[in-house]
Amino acid sequence: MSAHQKPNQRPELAALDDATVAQALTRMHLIRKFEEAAEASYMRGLIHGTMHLSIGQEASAVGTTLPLEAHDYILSTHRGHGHCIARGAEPKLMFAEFFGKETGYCKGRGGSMHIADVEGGNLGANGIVGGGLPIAVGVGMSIKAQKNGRVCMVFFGDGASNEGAFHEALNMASIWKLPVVFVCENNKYGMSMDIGRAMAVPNVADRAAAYGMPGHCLDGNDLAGVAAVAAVAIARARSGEGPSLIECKTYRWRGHSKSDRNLYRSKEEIEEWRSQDPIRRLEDELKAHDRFDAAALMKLEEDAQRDIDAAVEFARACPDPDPKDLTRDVYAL
Amino acid sequence: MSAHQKPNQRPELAALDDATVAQALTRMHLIRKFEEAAEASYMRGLIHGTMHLSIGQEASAVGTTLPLEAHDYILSTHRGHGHCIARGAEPKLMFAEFFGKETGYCKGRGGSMHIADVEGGNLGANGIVGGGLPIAVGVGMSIKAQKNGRVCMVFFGDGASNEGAFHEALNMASIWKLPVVFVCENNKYGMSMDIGRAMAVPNVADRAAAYGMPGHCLDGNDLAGVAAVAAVAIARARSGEGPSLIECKTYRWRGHSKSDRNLYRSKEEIEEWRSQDPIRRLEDELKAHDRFDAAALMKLEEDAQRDIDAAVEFARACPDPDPKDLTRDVYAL
Amino acid sequence: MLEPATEIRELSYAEAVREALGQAMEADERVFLFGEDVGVYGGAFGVSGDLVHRFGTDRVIDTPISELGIAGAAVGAAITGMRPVLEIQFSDFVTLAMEQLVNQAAKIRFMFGGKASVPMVVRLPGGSGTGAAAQHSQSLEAWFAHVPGLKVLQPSTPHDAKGMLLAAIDDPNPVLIFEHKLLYKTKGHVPAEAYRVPIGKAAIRREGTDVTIVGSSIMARKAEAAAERLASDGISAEVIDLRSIRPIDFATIAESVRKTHRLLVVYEGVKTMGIGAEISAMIAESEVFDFLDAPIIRLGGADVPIPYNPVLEKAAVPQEDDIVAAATNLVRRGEA
Amino acid sequence: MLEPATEIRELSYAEAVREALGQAMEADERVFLFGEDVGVYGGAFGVSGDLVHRFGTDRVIDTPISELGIAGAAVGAAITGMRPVLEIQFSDFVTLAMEQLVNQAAKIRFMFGGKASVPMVVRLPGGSGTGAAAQHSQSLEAWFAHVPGLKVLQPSTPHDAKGMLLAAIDDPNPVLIFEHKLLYKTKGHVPAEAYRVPIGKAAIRREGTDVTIVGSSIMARKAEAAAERLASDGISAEVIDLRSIRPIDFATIAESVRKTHRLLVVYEGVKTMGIGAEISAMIAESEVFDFLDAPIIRLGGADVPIPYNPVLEKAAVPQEDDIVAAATNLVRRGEA
Ligand SMILES: Cc1ncc(C[n+]2csc(CCOP(=O)(O)OP(=O)(O)O)c2C)c(N)n1
Ligand SMILES: Cc1ncc(C[n+]2csc(CCOP(=O)(O)OP(=O)(O)O)c2C)c(N)n1
Ligand SMILES: [Mg+2]
Ligand SMILES: [Mg+2]
Repeated sequence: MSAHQKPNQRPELAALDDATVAQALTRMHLIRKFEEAAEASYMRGLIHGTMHLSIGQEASAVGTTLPLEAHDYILSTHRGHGHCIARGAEPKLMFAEFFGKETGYCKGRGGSMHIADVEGGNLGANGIVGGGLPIAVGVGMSIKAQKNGRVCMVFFGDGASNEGAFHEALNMASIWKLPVVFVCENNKYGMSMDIGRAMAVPNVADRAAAYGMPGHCLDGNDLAGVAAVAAVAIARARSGEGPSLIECKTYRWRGHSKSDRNLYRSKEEIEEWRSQDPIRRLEDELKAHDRFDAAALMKLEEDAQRDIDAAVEFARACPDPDPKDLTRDVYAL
Repeated sequence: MSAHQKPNQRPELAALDDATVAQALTRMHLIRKFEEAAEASYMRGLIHGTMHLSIGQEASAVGTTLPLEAHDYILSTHRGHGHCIARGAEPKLMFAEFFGKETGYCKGRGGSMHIADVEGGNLGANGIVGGGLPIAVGVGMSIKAQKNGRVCMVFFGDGASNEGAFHEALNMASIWKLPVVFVCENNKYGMSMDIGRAMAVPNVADRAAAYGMPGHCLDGNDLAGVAAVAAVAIARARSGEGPSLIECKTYRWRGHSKSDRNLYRSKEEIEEWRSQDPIRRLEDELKAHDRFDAAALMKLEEDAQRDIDAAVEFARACPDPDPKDLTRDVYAL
Repeated sequence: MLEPATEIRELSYAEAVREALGQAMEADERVFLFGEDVGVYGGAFGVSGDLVHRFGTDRVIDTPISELGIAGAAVGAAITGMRPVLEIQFSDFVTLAMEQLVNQAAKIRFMFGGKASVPMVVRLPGGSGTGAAAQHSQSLEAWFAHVPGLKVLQPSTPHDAKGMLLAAIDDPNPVLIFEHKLLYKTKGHVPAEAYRVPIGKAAIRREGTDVTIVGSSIMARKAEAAAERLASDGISAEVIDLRSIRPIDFATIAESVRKTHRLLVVYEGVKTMGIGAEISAMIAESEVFDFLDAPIIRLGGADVPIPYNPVLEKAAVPQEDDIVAAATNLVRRGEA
Repeated sequence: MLEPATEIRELSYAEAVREALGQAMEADERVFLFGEDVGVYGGAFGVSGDLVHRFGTDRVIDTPISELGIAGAAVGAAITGMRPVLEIQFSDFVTLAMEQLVNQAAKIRFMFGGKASVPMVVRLPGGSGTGAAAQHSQSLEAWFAHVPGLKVLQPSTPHDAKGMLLAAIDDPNPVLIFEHKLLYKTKGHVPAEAYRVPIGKAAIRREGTDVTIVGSSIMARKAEAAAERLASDGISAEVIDLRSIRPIDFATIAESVRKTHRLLVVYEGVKTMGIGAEISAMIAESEVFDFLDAPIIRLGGADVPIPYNPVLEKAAVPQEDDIVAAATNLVRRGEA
């Protein structure tokens, strides 16, 4: 019996072997530390634009992408750092992008809201709420035409589910049985708009029925639970049965962006959700089942912190773009 | 016991008194004759543009609007002649519009796809599929703000229900409990696209659940049945409980527009639906219950034909717009 | 602009817009404000501020993220007796609302033979300079200047931001107001009472004789600053703040060019097909053509999406130095 | 244009587009066509015709009525290795797809630092003259000429319709092709093989010395007819068919104006902020300015939504007579 099959564990957790869990936990730490460093960099004036932090949502980003294969695609959002790291991107190239450097993933042209790692299977964050949803349909059409067995996972928020793009995309993906997994990260708010004020059904997943596809409504702060459902949806997509809609209920600890004064939610609510920290929850469960001891867990976190610190240093030292290249890459030649 | 309460009638039919039934039947005839005359006028070269005929869909237009009050609003579609007549517009002014005359409802500027009778409560047909849906939300907001007790009924097709505008509009109407009735005339096709190919759920009404509103799926060729459900939805809207979605299953006997060669459907299918002629069905039921005799019914039809013939004559004789007025009414002053 | 002699107050551009909204809502119960996060959040740029507390959630309405839907809702409210003011959170998102603005709002009156009107206002924060990159920094106003049935404004001062918004709310037509994000914090004199600045009138910000510089939105401010520097180089520039790009105040520009014989147009939108093209073409096809002593120069945004990196971002749109250089070249041209 | 000497065949413009689509799909399995009713219906204007029978429903794909969605689908397919060709049934409906075309398709390559490309083609039937009124008759191409990252074409002959579509499908960038509905039935010589007409090159349709007439889309055809009439009045007009409005072939126009000293630009879109503004402005700011003997005249669509009534509809856009009159005025101006 190998470690991850120890008794009394939930099957969702037991399904993940130690190496997988360690990788997942590492990525969750990397996300958390990345966001914290991003925030600190902003305070220190290293970053010019705004940013949307995903602290508190790490289990959703990592859990959904965990069952993906290397050649699969993701499409991300304005709150996309987590997805990017979860998909395996290099934090140093992300920071370089964030600092607007020529070495960044997008050569400093895209910034926080547009980080893409096309080679790594991340077809890009998106500054337009819901903007990635119709694109996912086309990626699904490509996969189907090319019969390459891939899957496209597209992220969006609860707020995005009120965009017309959501409706059109889910409908098309469904009628054509495209290999797409729609992942709604429901963090309760679209900016200041409470989901209860923004839509008249309790769950975004309830809308799946309107497109004849499965809708899964999950505790988005439960890494193992998210991964288990994602695996089902990914398998369904890959086998040609069509798309699914997964809703991860989660919470962003920080404000929507730097301009947010949190006028629309209470301190208590924030505290309540902080107590459900997805990272601590996973660590506690692993300890409870004797899969990792405190020292091993500590080391994962420290390694992640070191990686992020190094990434920031790397990025700071990188060169800025040369203004004479202003119009480069507007067109492909 | 008055005539319309004769025994053995369905309650939906019994609920309509003779005057109401006669008016409804007259309007159905007017629609049918209007469309036939429109088609004939096109053949005779009197009409310059295209047109979308609603022959076969008369019960839906008349039934849904029957319970509306005089000050209520409708918003119509490219296939809108029926709604316009059902709402009580004058066929002669409609023909004048259709012939591009200065006396037309829109002074010849709008034509078939844009007939509006703002004073009569018809806020206009729309050349954009789904274009009226978001507008209905705003009309609902007006009604609510002005507390004038009105209702807005907005028509659209099965094809339109795949537009993002559908999603955004139904969601907003629902969260704000607006006095709107959404009427989908499902005639099985969006141009050549079979509804079964265009969406993955059997009924448009199934989508109502995604917005937390009632969805009614009806035989749209049954005047009395349509009117009964419309009355419920209108009452709900007027009382402040919010919007409803009504789906009238019906069929257009003619092609989508003049360019249609009917390559996407069979003769048999068309014949099958013609045999469910909503006008004959109502007439037969009225005769079966002794509410109108054949002569009375014949007279209603003949009167309608005479009105339409006179309307065409009137319109033909009207003056064209003066080209020097080309830019009039681009702006309100 | 004639201004009534009242208390001299300074407000920021954002405060001026808010004041106009408040005064319009106080004066006319048909007026309401809606858009994404305009309520308790106070607007993404803080423009609506406390209005929701003053007027309640029935008149300051947070909407779902549904740009097409909310634009259509404005149309529906307008044609049935209301005076909606819609905020599109960043002007870039108007790309989702084009159908309702262009096919419906702009055309309904005409298509209905004059039997309806669409008195709605859309406020659109636009422009670059905040490091928000290509999808949050565009200047798309030129598109709307191409659409008969719309009016399109670009106030550049707090004074005009207030007065033109009030005029727009009065106007029986759909009016789009592009507010530049970098202007929100700029300050200026704003009278307290509810005054109107007429739509379609440019403002001469500085008189001059050697060259006419027409600027729109924030570029009018930059042109003023540039003119100051040009003056010390001995060049007398007349600065016209366009303010309205549909309709365009051709008469004011033409009169100036008749005097200066030279025209420079400065705007932030992409140079190609930007508003400067229209102004240039209007002059080049008019009798003023014969007064021109030099080519008509346009300084517009580079033909590039707005880059994230701040150095590139600045390089992508005209700066004060560029205006000074272009005006100098234009004036010295004859002398070379 | 050099054309290989092949069999002289006449095809209609619609047939030429269809032939290009068929040849592209035969040559490259990454190419597919999709849009509303492009399958068994054969396209609203009959352009796709029998293609679905030749290539099957996996490569000629009917879509739901979801313009934003299908535009986004084109983007997604393009960035992952396909060569989608999307038909927007009437160009007016592109108002629903602006977000994907402008914020995504046009900017992805740049925003991603050159690490992706978006090789997609969008075909958009546009223009007035069919009695379809204000929401089905617009000429919106100028908007897209304002968007860096896009290319925008307006072929006016069957020959160019085929050759430019094939070139667009080869192009690694998003290319929009505006096809004028009234051109679909016009006939012309179309070589059978798969040839390319380069993007960004205008065509001189007729040489002349007195005035340069630049026309785009159907207006190039009308300008040719007008030039014929002008010739019999003793006026020698050079006619340039613009063909590509982003990029614009400035060199060809400039060279012509250097020779004729007079420029008339004719286009169907609304005059204000239409493509003629850009051409006028390009000339007016260049060294060619000094060669001009007369104002640059634009003949564009009236500033009005397209009316339904056929007489008004015609009056709303330039006609052959208007071109003759404008060119005559321009040439006679000096002589008056
Ligand atoms: C089309 C569009 N509308 C509005 C915005 C501004 N905006 C950015 S994020 C956001 C809230 C999005 O909410 P949600 O989809 O729930 O994602 P979250 O931010 O909660 O992750 C808004 C309104 C935008 N970027 N794009
Ligand atoms: C936005 C938009 N897309 C496409 C069209 C072209 N078009 C007009 S009607 C139609 C079919 C509409 O189908 P449906 O909504 O079912 O209405 P029906 O014609 O069946 O009454 C199409 C595709 C349009 N007018 N507007
Ligand atoms: Mg959210
Ligand atoms: Mg239909």
